[in-house]
Amino acid sequence: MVYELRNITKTFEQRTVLNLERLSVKKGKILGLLGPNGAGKTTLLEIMAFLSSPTSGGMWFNQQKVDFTGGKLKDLRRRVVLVQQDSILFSTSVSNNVDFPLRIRKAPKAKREQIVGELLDMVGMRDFGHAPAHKLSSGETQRVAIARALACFPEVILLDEPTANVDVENQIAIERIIREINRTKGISVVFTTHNMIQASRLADETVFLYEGKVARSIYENIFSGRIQTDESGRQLCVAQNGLRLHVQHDKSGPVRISIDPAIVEISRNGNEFSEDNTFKGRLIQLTDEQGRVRALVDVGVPLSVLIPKEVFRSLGLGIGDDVWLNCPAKSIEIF
Amino acid sequence: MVYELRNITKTFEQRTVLNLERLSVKKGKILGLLGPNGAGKTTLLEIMAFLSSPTSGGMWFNQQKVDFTGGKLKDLRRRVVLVQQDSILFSTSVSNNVDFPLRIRKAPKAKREQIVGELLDMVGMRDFGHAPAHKLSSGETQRVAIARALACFPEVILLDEPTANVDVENQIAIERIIREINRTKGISVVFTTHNMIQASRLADETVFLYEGKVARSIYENIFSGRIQTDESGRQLCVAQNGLRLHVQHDKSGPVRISIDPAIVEISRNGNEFSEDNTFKGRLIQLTDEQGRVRALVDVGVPLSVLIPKEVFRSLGLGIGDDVWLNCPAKSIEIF
Amino acid sequence: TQAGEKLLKMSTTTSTENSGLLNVLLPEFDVDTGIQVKVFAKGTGAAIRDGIDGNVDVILVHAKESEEKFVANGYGAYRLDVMHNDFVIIGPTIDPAGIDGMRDAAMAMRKIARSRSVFVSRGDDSGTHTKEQELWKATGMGLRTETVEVIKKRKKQRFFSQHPEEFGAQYLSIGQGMGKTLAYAEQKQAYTLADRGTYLNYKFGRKEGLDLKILCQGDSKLYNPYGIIPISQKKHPHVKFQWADRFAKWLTSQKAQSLIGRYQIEGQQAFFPDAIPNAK
Amino acid sequence: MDFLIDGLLSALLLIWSLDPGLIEIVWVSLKVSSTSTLIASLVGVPAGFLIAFGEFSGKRFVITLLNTLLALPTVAVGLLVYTFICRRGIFGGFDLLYTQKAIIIGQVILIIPIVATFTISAVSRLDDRYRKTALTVGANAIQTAWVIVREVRFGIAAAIIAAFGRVIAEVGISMMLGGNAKGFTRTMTTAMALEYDKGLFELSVALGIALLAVSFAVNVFFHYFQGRVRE
Amino acid sequence: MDFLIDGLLSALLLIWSLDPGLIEIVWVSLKVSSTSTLIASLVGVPAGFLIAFGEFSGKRFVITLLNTLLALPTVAVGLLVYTFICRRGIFGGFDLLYTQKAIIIGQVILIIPIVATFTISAVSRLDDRYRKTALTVGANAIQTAWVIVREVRFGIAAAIIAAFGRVIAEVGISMMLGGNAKGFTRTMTTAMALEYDKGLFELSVALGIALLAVSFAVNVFFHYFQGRVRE
Ligand SMILES: Nc1ncnc2c1ncn2[C@@H]1O[C@H](COP(=O)(O)OP(=O)(O)OP(=O)(O)O)[C@@H](O)[C@H]1O
Ligand SMILES: Nc1ncnc2c1ncn2[C@@H]1O[C@H](COP(=O)(O)OP(=O)(O)OP(=O)(O)O)[C@@H](O)[C@H]1O
Ligand SMILES: [Mg+2]
Ligand SMILES: [Mg+2]
Repeated sequence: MVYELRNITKTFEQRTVLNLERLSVKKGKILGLLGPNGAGKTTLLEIMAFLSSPTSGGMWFNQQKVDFTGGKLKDLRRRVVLVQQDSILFSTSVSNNVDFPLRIRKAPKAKREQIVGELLDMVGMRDFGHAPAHKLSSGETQRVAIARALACFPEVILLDEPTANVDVENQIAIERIIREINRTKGISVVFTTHNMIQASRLADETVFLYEGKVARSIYENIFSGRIQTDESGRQLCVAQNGLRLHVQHDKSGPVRISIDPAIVEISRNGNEFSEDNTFKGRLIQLTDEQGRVRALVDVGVPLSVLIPKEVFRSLGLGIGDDVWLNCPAKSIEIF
Repeated sequence: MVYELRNITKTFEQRTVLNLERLSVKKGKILGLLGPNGAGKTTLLEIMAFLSSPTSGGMWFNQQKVDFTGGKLKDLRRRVVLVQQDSILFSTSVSNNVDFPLRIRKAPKAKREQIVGELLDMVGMRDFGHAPAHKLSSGETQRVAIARALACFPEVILLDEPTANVDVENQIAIERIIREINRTKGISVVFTTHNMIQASRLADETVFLYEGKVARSIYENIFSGRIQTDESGRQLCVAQNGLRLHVQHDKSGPVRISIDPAIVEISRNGNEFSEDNTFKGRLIQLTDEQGRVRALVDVGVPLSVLIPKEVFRSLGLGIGDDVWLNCPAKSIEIF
Repeated sequence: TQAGEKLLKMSTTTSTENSGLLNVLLPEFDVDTGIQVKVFAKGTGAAIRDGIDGNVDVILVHAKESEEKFVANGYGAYRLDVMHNDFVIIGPTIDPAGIDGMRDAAMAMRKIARSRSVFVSRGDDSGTHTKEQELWKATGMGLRTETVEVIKKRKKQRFFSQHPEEFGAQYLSIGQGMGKTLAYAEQKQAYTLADRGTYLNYKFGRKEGLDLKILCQGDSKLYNPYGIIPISQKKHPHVKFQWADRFAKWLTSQKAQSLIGRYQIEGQQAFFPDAIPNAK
Repeated sequence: MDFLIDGLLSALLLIWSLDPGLIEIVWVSLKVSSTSTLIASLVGVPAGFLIAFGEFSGKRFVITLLNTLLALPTVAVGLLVYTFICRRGIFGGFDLLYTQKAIIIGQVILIIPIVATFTISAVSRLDDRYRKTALTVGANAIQTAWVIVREVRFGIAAAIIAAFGRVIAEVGISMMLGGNAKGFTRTMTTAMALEYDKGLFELSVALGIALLAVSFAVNVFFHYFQGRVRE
Repeated sequence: MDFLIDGLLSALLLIWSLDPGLIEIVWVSLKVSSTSTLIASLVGVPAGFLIAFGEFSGKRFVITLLNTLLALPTVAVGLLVYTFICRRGIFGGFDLLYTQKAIIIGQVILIIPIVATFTISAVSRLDDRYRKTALTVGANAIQTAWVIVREVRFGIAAAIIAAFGRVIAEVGISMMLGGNAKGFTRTMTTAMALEYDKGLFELSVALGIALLAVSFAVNVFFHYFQGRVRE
């Protein structure tokens, strides 16, 4: 384990935004962090980068307990690097930015030049070597920031939404770089993303963060809504997007729900299903996902369904087809 | 036409980053702007928001020529609002931020409060009304910035990567909001994105920007590479990701190429195709796209193919299947 | 400063330095003895204070009473009369108090006070201010005393200044040097007491001469004697008494005294030698 | 050493006895300094904005000039103003010389460069997106300036505090243009200079301590006020 | 009016004829002011950093105190230093009074608060991500500080320029601690004060103009230097 976190909390002015009972990152692996806005992803990464200290709890880095008050943080920081969400570059040239970690590590000059060149090539920014870094476009900035982080040759690299502003070609390139440094150099990686598919493509393990906690739930089919009681006295969750789901839960008022795509049932016609929580929609996307097929069904909102490959074959579903979905009670999680 | 741009250029210290022969935005429509990092999207939006002036060329707003030197920009700015890529909020409370456009438009107090509440609800940030805006997470910031822009009740709204840092639920919500204000209030929308699918889902028209120019090419299957001559003396483009394509072009050295997904041919076996530019791959995703199906094929890198629905049916392709792709010379664009 | 160079430190009053006399005397002294004199010009009080604190080797000031106290308290080794110049009462040409041509300074001051004319006082405990207060005393008018309380050596002490009660708001105490007092009096077209040297500089040394004139002069009460005091080595062992002593003796020598007597400001004799009164 | 302690004790005595002379000069000092700080801020802050955001040739020259004027000696300001308001000057008729107004005029000239320079430095370091955001949501020039002032309020406050500190501690201009007339234009600093000249160092120190106490009080008030504005 | 023009002409004459007296006092002024600015910067900038980034109780108090010290009157500084270095003072044996060193000591005390305050104001307005970025890529405390200095160099330059302007234009400390001894501690400002006292306004104005010219030259040099560093 590179990281072991126990009961880590972080409180900003009375509001606890992070409250992790337990979280660990395996050495040499890639961990994906998913979670809605404000879930505490950035806060967590800053703690893991030793840039801010938790309000309470303990963190172990390579089995060593981290002393956030002590002066040893500097040595730890040299082994871990964070690429921030809105990265900033120092107001000097692009190459100086990438050179900075090398310079402070006293690498020999000739080697530095070579490495800087290679790294800029890697992120497709070699032509910009002499450009003033603080005037780049957002995506360019993000890519240079990644090159700069790689120049640290760290044990762990933490990436906060690394491809958010990056163009398609470089999204692919950056994913490849992440995979490569992980495989060839054994660098452990933690990254955050809102792209579920990216996470499952890249990560060895995925953790879903919700309101500062690791949630059992899956980061899919999430809706805000409120629980009401319908005419017949049953509990009904009306999502903001119009979806109406019958639920069984003692909460009421505003909630968030998630629908587990692996439990949702899909069929060519609705007769098979009870009337409850059954929706008609159109199959708009199919994605191959190691042994399963992810089907995206537009039922007014896009709903994601995971289907074992054999089942999918047997259903004989084609893109654009009309289908029926049923969300059984146990597929619905309220939090 | 809300906007007509002719020969607009923008030069930063000798480098021309924008050079548009012609571009227009239709009234009441949604225009999607695609393009790699540094293409000039942000630069263009700032000009359209009257925040920076072009180095040369003319822009017409509602048939009126815009005088970028004059004092009339203020009135124009009141009719157009830009949500920046990394939006900033004023360092006051979240509601004050959303209230700001209303206050300077001298809306009555009671009405202001009501509108602020509604808009915060819309972006799911009502609970944060009293929170200090400059301490929000990136996604939260972006959503408040959109609410603040909507409070301007503009004729045109310009959105620079509006969903880049936003979580999945709110991505959907924001897309819905954009569609809604466009449909119900007739607000014209221009937005940038790197997400081709988002663009085609949302936009009435899509423009692809490349190196400051409107490119004929499509923002798909883009690779950087370099043109070499192979053993047999033919021109070969070796992409950075390993793809090798035969091309006919007088350029040499580093280039970018795009492969038009509508021209790429797909088949169940490779016999049909000539040996040139034929690749074997696995069908990993299918997406329904108004009359066509987009197939994503992993040939080492993901390649996108657009197939008319009837053709697709006749091929009987299923997700996870092995397929062959052929990229004819005319599908390859070098730029 | 180079090694072996002989440097003597002297504090004196601003008016002495401003008169330009030292520019004549000091180079001669250097020629005669090889001793250079470094001059610090300031208010009389501050100059004496420099002596008390042992910051300088010798002081040249014009406040006889304080000087004698200074010597009596052991700070000064001795005091020698060097020279005097004199004070003049000046005022606006229209002379509202009608003192033009008077000789008796006390009478003139009395008339100024009685006529409720504006009078500008330096009010800074300088020699000039001390002299002004002496003159007020000599008028025999009812005086108003202003007191400040200060803690000195952990004891409360009082300091006084006096001027005729009758003046009221017409008496302006400005607490500044002679030059500024002249400028102030000109602006207000007021009477004031000035030393002749500064007056001459302001009246004739500038393109636009001072718009005030001498109305009363020549009374022996208006004499302004300068004394030179080497600092005592008993209080301050580090002072260069030997050189200071030589300087004091030199200043009162025939040569220096005649230099003083010959010195002129704008064509008029400004100082009168006192050690050898008839030196020419 | 001695007279520092004596000075401190004298200061306590003065303050304790609410010496009317002291109260008067404190009042004159405060009145004059606040007025000149206020006027200089009303001129200097907008001027700083115009320079920072203006795009005109010679901008760098103007900034260098302002920086140069940070070295404006009080004697020079005094003489300059003197020329215009002395009896023979153009504005001699207004009888301004040796009044509090004269001090204020001089002090305003002295500190406008301070306020303007630090306003420029605060404002031009601010992320340009604040300006652009304000403009795009429809703010006019003044509203935009106000948004920016809010964002850099600590920098501008620092500029104003520095300017106030400069004038309340300033002696040359007060002396030359005010004339140090007791009961009219005597300020804490001119009184200090006077007592120093008299050799009454204890009293001078006492006044210095009183001055710092007053300045401290003003700053505490200002900080409290800033704190409130922040919310 | 007249003596302003006369002053200007005299200034040109003085400068043109390279008057050795003028050159000497300009040299003394420059030497003393640059030295004290340098020392104050070496102390004040790091102090500003420590205060801005330090997390200690009483931080607000320290800042308020520094703001108060912006109002430090020169007479008070003069007297304070005098106490220690006069013959009877603790450091009397070093014979510092009435030397250039004495002026420097006083001036350093005067401007440290200026440098520190404006460093704090510049540094604390900087986006915290610069600090975090430097730390995460492995910079130690000093390297991080250096990164921040680079980012706010214009703010710090403004602080230093203001401090330099303050001391080169300052007269009280130079007069009290230097003694205005011709050829030793006479500076441009004390010379101005002297000529003014003599009623030689033209000469005083001439010196004032010379002072501004010198300060302008220093600023131009500084700007040029900044411009080069920027690249
Ligand atoms: N300095 C701060 N003071 C107060 N609240 C803060 C501060 N920093 C973050 N927060 C709050 O803590 C919560 C978690 O923030 P964080 O930046 O970790 O979220 P995130 O998961 O990274 O979100 P996003 O996906 O939008 O980047 C948010 O609700 C945010 O408003
Ligand atoms: N102020 C500036 N000075 C110099 N170059 C600039 C400046 N602003 C932008 N550029 C350059 O102009 C080009 C276009 O920038 P722009 O921000 O418009 O790109 P973009 O299309 O928005 O890219 P992204 O997808 O990364 O946001 C970039 O290469 C950028 O480096
Ligand atoms: Mg985040
Ligand atoms: Mg952009």
